[in-house]
Amino acid sequence: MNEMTTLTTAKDWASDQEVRWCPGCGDYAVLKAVQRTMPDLGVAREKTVFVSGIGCSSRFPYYMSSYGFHTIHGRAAAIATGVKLANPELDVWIITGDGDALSIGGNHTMHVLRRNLNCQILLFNNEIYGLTKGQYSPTSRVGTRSPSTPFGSVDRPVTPCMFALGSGARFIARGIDVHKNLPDVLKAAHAHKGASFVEIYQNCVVYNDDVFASFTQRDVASEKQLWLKAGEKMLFAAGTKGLALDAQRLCLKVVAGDDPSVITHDPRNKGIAAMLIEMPEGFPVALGVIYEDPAPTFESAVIEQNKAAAAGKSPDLQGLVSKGQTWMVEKEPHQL
Amino acid sequence: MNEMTTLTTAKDWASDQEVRWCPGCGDYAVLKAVQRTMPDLGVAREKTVFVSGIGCSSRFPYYMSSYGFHTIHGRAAAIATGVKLANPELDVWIITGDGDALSIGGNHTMHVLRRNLNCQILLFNNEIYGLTKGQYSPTSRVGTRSPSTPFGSVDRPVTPCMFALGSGARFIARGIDVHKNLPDVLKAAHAHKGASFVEIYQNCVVYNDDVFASFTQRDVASEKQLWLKAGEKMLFAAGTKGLALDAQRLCLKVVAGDDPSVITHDPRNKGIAAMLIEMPEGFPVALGVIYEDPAPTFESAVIEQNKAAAAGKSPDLQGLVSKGQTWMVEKEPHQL
Amino acid sequence: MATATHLLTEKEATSPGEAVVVRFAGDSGDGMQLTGGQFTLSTALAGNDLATFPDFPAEIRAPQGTTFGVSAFQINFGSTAVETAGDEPDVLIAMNPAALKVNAEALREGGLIIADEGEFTARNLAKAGYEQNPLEDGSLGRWQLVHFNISQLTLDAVKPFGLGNKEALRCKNMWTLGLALWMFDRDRQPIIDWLKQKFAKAPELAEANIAALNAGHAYGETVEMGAPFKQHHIAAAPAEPGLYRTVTGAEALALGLVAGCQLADLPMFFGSYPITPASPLLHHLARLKEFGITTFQAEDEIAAICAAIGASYAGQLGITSSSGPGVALKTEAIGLAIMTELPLVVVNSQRGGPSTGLPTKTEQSDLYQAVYGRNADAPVPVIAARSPADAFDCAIEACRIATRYMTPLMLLTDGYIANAAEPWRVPDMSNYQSFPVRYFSTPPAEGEGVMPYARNEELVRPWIKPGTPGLEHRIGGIEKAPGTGNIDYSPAVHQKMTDTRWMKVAGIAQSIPDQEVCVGRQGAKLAVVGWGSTFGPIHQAVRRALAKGQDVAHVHVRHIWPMPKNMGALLRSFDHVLVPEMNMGQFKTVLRDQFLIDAKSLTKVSGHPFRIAEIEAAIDATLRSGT
Amino acid sequence: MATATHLLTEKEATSPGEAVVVRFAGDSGDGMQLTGGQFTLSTALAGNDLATFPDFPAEIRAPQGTTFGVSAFQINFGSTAVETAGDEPDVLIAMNPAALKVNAEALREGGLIIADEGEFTARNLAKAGYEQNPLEDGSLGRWQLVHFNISQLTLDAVKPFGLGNKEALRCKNMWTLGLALWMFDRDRQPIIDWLKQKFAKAPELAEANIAALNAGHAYGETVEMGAPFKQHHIAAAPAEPGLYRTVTGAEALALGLVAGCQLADLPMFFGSYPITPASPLLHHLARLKEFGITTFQAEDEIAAICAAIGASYAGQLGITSSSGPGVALKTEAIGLAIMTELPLVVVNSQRGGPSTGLPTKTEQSDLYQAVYGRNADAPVPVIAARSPADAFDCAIEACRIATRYMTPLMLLTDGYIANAAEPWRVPDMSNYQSFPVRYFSTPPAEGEGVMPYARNEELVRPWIKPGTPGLEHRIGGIEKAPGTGNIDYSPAVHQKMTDTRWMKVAGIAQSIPDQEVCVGRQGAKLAVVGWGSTFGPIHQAVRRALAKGQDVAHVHVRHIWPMPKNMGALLRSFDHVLVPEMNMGQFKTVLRDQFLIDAKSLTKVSGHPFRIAEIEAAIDATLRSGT
Ligand SMILES: Cc1ncc(C[n+]2csc(CCOP(=O)(O)OP(=O)(O)O)c2C)c(N)n1
Ligand SMILES: Cc1ncc(C[n+]2csc(CCOP(=O)(O)OP(=O)(O)O)c2C)c(N)n1
Ligand code: SF4
Ligand code: SF4
Ligand SMILES: [Mg+2]
Ligand SMILES: [Mg+2]
Repeated sequence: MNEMTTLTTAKDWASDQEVRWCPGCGDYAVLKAVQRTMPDLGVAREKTVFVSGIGCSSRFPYYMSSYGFHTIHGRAAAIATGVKLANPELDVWIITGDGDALSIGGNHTMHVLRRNLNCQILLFNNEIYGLTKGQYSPTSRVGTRSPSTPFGSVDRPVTPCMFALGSGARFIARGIDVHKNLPDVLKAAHAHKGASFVEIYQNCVVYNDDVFASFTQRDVASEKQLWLKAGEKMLFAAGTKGLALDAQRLCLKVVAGDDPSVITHDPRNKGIAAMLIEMPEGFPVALGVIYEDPAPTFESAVIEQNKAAAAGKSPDLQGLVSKGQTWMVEKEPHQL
Repeated sequence: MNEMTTLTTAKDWASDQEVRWCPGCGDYAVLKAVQRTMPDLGVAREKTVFVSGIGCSSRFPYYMSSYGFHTIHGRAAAIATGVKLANPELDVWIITGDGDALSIGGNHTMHVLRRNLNCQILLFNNEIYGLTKGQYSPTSRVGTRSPSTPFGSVDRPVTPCMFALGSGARFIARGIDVHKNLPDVLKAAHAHKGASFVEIYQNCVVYNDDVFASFTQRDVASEKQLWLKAGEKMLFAAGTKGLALDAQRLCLKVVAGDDPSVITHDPRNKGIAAMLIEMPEGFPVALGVIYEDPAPTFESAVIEQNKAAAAGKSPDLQGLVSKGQTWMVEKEPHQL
Repeated sequence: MATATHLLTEKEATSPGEAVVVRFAGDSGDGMQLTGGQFTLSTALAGNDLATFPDFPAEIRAPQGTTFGVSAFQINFGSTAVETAGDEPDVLIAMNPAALKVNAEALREGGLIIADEGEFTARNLAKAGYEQNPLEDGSLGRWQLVHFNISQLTLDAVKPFGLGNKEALRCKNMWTLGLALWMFDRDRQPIIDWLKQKFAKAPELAEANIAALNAGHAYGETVEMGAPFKQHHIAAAPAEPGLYRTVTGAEALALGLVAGCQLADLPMFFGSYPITPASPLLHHLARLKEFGITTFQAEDEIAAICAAIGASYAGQLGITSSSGPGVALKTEAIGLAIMTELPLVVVNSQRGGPSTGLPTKTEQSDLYQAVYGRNADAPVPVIAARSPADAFDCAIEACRIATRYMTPLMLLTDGYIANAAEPWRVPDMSNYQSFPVRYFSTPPAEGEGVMPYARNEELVRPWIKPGTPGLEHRIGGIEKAPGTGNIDYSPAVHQKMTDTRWMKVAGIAQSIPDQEVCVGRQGAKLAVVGWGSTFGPIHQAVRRALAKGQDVAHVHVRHIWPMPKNMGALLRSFDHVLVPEMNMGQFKTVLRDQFLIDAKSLTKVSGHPFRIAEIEAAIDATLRSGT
Repeated sequence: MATATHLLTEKEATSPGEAVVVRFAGDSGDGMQLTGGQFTLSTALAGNDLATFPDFPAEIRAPQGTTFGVSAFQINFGSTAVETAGDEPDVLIAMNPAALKVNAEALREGGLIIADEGEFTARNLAKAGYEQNPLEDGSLGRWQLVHFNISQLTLDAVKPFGLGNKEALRCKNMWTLGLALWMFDRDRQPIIDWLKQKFAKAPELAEANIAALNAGHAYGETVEMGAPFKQHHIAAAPAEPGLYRTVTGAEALALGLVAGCQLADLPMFFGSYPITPASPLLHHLARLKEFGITTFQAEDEIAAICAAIGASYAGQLGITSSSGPGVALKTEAIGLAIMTELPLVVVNSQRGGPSTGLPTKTEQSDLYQAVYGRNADAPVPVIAARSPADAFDCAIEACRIATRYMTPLMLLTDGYIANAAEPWRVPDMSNYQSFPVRYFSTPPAEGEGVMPYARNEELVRPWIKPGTPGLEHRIGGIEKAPGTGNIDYSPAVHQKMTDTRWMKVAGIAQSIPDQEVCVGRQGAKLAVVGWGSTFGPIHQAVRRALAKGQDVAHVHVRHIWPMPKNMGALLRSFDHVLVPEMNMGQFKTVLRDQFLIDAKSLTKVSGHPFRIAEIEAAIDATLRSGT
């Protein structure tokens, strides 16, 4: 990683391409948040690569003025792995959707997380396939009516952050497309060395409008959003409520904000992270950095091993082809 | 599910094919355990299907006298989904390896679990690719030397049961190839309605011999194996030790067996399951049924919806092709 | 009439009737596809033959006013057989400057442009890349131009219903449709009925739209326009008597697969992963559960085909559907279906490529993939639909072959066929021969083994459903011994099984009809040989050539692999063979390899169907050079 | 000498030297591959030319004594050029009844069988399916038979080293090797050195094995056997002077890829997922990190190719490797590499299919997949190695083409080449022309845009590495405008880009050498046209035919797509063209399509290479029928 910081403005990060999402799409808000965040990261445009799969969200790289690679459906993580291994100096962002990352691309998502490639993964979760006109996705709730499920979907959805946790992710966070905290979440993801998994609740106005309204709507936000901060108490509803551990049932419970049993957020606690990610009805939605426990990155380990294995050896091509048990043929070949 | 029980013996379940694993391979023990378990399940051979991917372990179906489908690498779960949806009467077993289920097949594993297809998934984890001669796998520990990693593997392995938990599995258990408890684990998996995920630690004598010795060897077994039972205290080391919750650090700790704080195993507690699955050095390995929390099965939901949507309609083909806005052409066509 | 069964004779071909090509173009938010669809219905009800070409942008809702956001719908209708959506529109209805910009060039010289001047604001002109207003600067001199403020006229018409400005303007398309109905002397009632049903829950919207429709119609009737703007009546086209409806290719395909499964007496398992332009097939089938259909939206294309294979193994007819990039992902699993000899239908709705390519544009470039695109010696039958209505019969044929021969099969269609609509004489299903499947269920005699790889005289193995007592057996993707199906790698066995798989598929030629000549004579100087959706333009071009007295024939191939038995002899009877394809010459490769004939390619890879004139020109050139 | 560069003249072909074919066969636990490998080395050191054919079971360690657990290693060596592993063994060394059972039939009549009678127990006989002991019942009368108790003789020899019975018996293979060394008058020292090194950490094992080796050798020397059992000395084969070693195809391929990247001055990124028989390439490269190589074992074949594409995008040379079923999974991503025009080498080590098929058997049946096996118009260059040593040069050529033309490329080899060994004259790397890659790094002038899809005179776009200031741009799989690379779906653009991609790949023909005739004359009555690993048997068969006075030529094609410029003219110069392939006639399709010549197929799909005699017979038959 190049540690020099570079001075840029949000505008520097916008490409000359016309943005082609539906009017009102949450993707616009995420784009703005990212463009606004980049200057604060002190990174250079030429050292930044956005790699995406296919989907509405995956159009994202075209709108950034950095390097960008709009790949194929579900494979962004795999391609990004090659990019980063080939040039670890590059700051790699993976842009993906709930279909791209969790339907066709689920396996690569798991592997990039367990390997802990140093990159930021922004998963735009709109609980729908936007680009292909609104079929339900693996994150759609049971009963979702869509062109492919006219009578409602029956399969139980996967919880993206829980999947990331199960896959061995070392950084898991959540944000909301239009929420002011999104830049902070992005900054934390960038600061984390390793695969940073960020689920962004993104509203698809055309095919799944207001699917997150139950916790994003202004009037319920405070009651329904728990913004986690490392070392701080888990409080919400303007501090009037908090989370504590039910020692009997060994699970989380909601208590009054001033209850001394309110627990403090330790992002390294994986067991608690599992509980926070899937809180039942009546609980708020955990947002911000839910889990963070750094480990060596994949590319650093690969490069270290490449170096160690090469140490003391020289890339002698003639020597290489001449290896093994050899023999000389001295005499002239038959005169033919 | 056919509820009639059928009387068979272990021998009835052996096919006429010669078993072709390396002498001493743990797969033999699992085969025996399954063949010994089948009669206790009261199922009929003709209603039983073993579906496997590719790998040493995936040869399994050839040795069972039921129906069997040895498919392609990583896809057993997807094929089994079609089998079960097409005929829910069949008792479907998926046989797979750590490479088959978690490397190439990781995505299908996730989806079969989240959908909760009623089937038993036996994952033979030998932490190696046996069939292709010993390359490291996604469950191999860091530093594994193999033909493809002559200087040791660098990527952090995935924990199969944690992956299953993150994928939304509703039944997660662990067994050991040669352990006498394996049939009980298999029975519990079969009794569970939904996708039952069973990780079996399986010794590959040729490419990864004794990789589980640290907890399977006779002399350490009692100290290192925690066999979980629903509603019973979490005790090990012949009852001299137990697990309790550290209320300060909000994680598990080892206490004396007679300590009143020893906790009771509630298989429906997902947060605790996450802790049990990945216990750190110094803790025993959790075995048996770690997590079980039944939910409606995929095929039952599909069939129910198919029925409901068809209710009151008749499959009138002529009517179907004649639908929409139609018009009659009465006159004779031009005489041509 | 553009149906699969109806082919024009030469006589008919030489007596052209009247036909008109109209293109509706506007912003993707302007509802042009809906307008086009309703106009199509009204055209059909008027008894005209017709063909349509919807052409929409890849973006869900591209930004307003931009050229890449233009959505167009073209319809060709007439009093005689219509096979293509028409080369050049006679009438262009442009709802904004971008729509004009993108579509004007296609209009025939002297054609009529109708534009909504209300949208020709400075801002919209700039977005479309116009420096001046083309309605005013004389730059459209090649065409006839009428323009009026449709936006304002619509607002006026719907004022009584108290809609907001945005909602009111949404009625513009109905105003335009009303005008178009007047132009071609059409009945408004079916559209009014449809609007009432569509907006049953919001009657004020229904009323507003009906008011706009009526206003547009009235405008045509009352306002005095210049000469170009007059009412036309296109007489009904000759058609076989019977019940008619319109179908798109995707609808016909869905119906055909349902029919195929019914005729095979099998439940259908349809596994798919959404992809443009294949998704509508999934959407249609998902609604037809009463026909014993299970639809499964899988996690990816691999799971979709694998689940279908699993279902076939368990005794249903497994079907999977995708487009080129998705079919690429399925090729490994197709190999498994070949080895295990299970029935399976793989539908490919082709689109422009390679890679993500041009998802909403049409192309025929997956023929190599279908015929050759697998590892190992892996023959599968391939059939191709040539029109929306033909997709119905092809789908039935696919089900027949897959089940009779226990084989995976590729059924090719394309983005054009999938989306285009045409009138379709509703088939009488009692005329279709059923082909009920019989599972094998006889347990072996005492002391004998199960023989899952025994073969009948057509080299077909038995279909044994798990659940059948006494026939328990194991199958898989490894090479296996004849009869028992036990794993066997020995040289003679592999040779034999490879030969058998090959011969079984080649033998399908025995149960398919001989190749016919659509029009023209066997032994003509030139055969234009096509497959798939090039049917329309080739057919029209050859009819025109025949009318000019050229010695040309049209051969259109449904069975791409194996080909009909007489194919070689038929093709060798012509002096020249020209193969127009929307690819770089893929079917040509198959023909040259199989029959060693000097088939020449006419290629077009632009995302658009051939124009009739392009094929006519190639016919002229071939005949000139060849004589 | 079976090297890529050395081709025999007709004169040489007509003066046969002495050659012997020996096959070692035993249980998979008997160490036959090791024995064969060491015997090969000793043969090479003796200056003989040679070719080998390892043939092992699919199971890792099949149960002892079973026929499907038999592992064999065949070597053909001689005093003249050797191109195949030999049609029929002269000598069969059978370590147990199963090995005898499986291999005896292949032995030439009158050939010599050496059997370990110690293993011919009742139990082993039964496992192999013998009802009586064939060593005693006269059933082997067609051959010469000697047998002695190798097991016991080995146990006696290693007794001093105190090994357990099982470990002691493991030395049997060295005893056998000692005997073989005596038979062909070979030096034991290199093997002794190798044993010492191999067992450096267990000196008693080294000593025991050496004792067994010496005992076997001494047995040959001292025991008086019948006539058949005598010592042969095969004179050294004529060879260009220079330094020699043996290589397997997998080794040569690894070395060639390393050399290719060095010549291109690029770091290599090798992404792969293990699969038989491709895995050894990954294993070899994983050890060569000092050459700037990153190897990445991906989670599947798709991730492997995708990571390689990502690495190429980032400026390394991305390489991926698999076998047919794995390559099938890569086809979608190859489309992306075609669209983004990034360099990429895809190596396919072909095996028997379809599906899982016959993983350890060889076949050439992925040519369709390589040339045609993708959706859309998706041309990629294809080259094929014809022998282990040739794989070195082909790999370099692959790197040259991929980087010079910014294109994905398919490099075909097969299971036979991958595992077989042959002597190889170590190339002088200073004779190879380098082709260093230059990334594009000049920022556009003020006011001008970045042009990632500008093209040079060969239609190749610039390679711009992320990290280059001022050249930030976006690429992807959607159709794009020339120059800027911005998304563009318009008809003219798609046509132009399709044509350009096509012409760029076709243009590779300009930088490849003209097709040569290996042996025989241009314009001969018959050309036998091959590709890949059929080189050996075709070459020998044609040489024999020439010796018989037949007018035949051998043409062997490395560049399958595009083919050399002179290919059409060359092939048309022959009266007949016969194409032997280990598939159902795939290259034949390409030749017929491209050149409209009546190429005839000779097919073999048994998992085994052609025998020379099979091709000779086909030559005879063609000449007979053709005159
Ligand atoms: C191989 C392949 N399969 C399917 C598709 C079609 N496809 C494109 S995007 C998409 C899903 C998009 O959903 P998501 O990732 O959630 O993105 P969104 O559009 O909602 O942002 C699908 C199915 C494709 N392009 N390629
Ligand atoms: C598409 C495909 N890729 C790769 C392979 C090669 N392959 C077969 S089994 C296997 C891994 C087996 O590992 P695991 O699943 O752990 O099974 P084990 O042999 O250890 O029981 C691989 C890589 C294949 N057969 N097909
Ligand atoms: S379809 Fe949905 S996700 Fe896609 S651009 Fe439109 S609003 Fe956004
Ligand atoms: S290689 Fe390992 S897993 Fe495979 S059969 Fe042998 S011992 Fe068992
Ligand atoms: Mg989405
Ligand atoms: Mg394994």
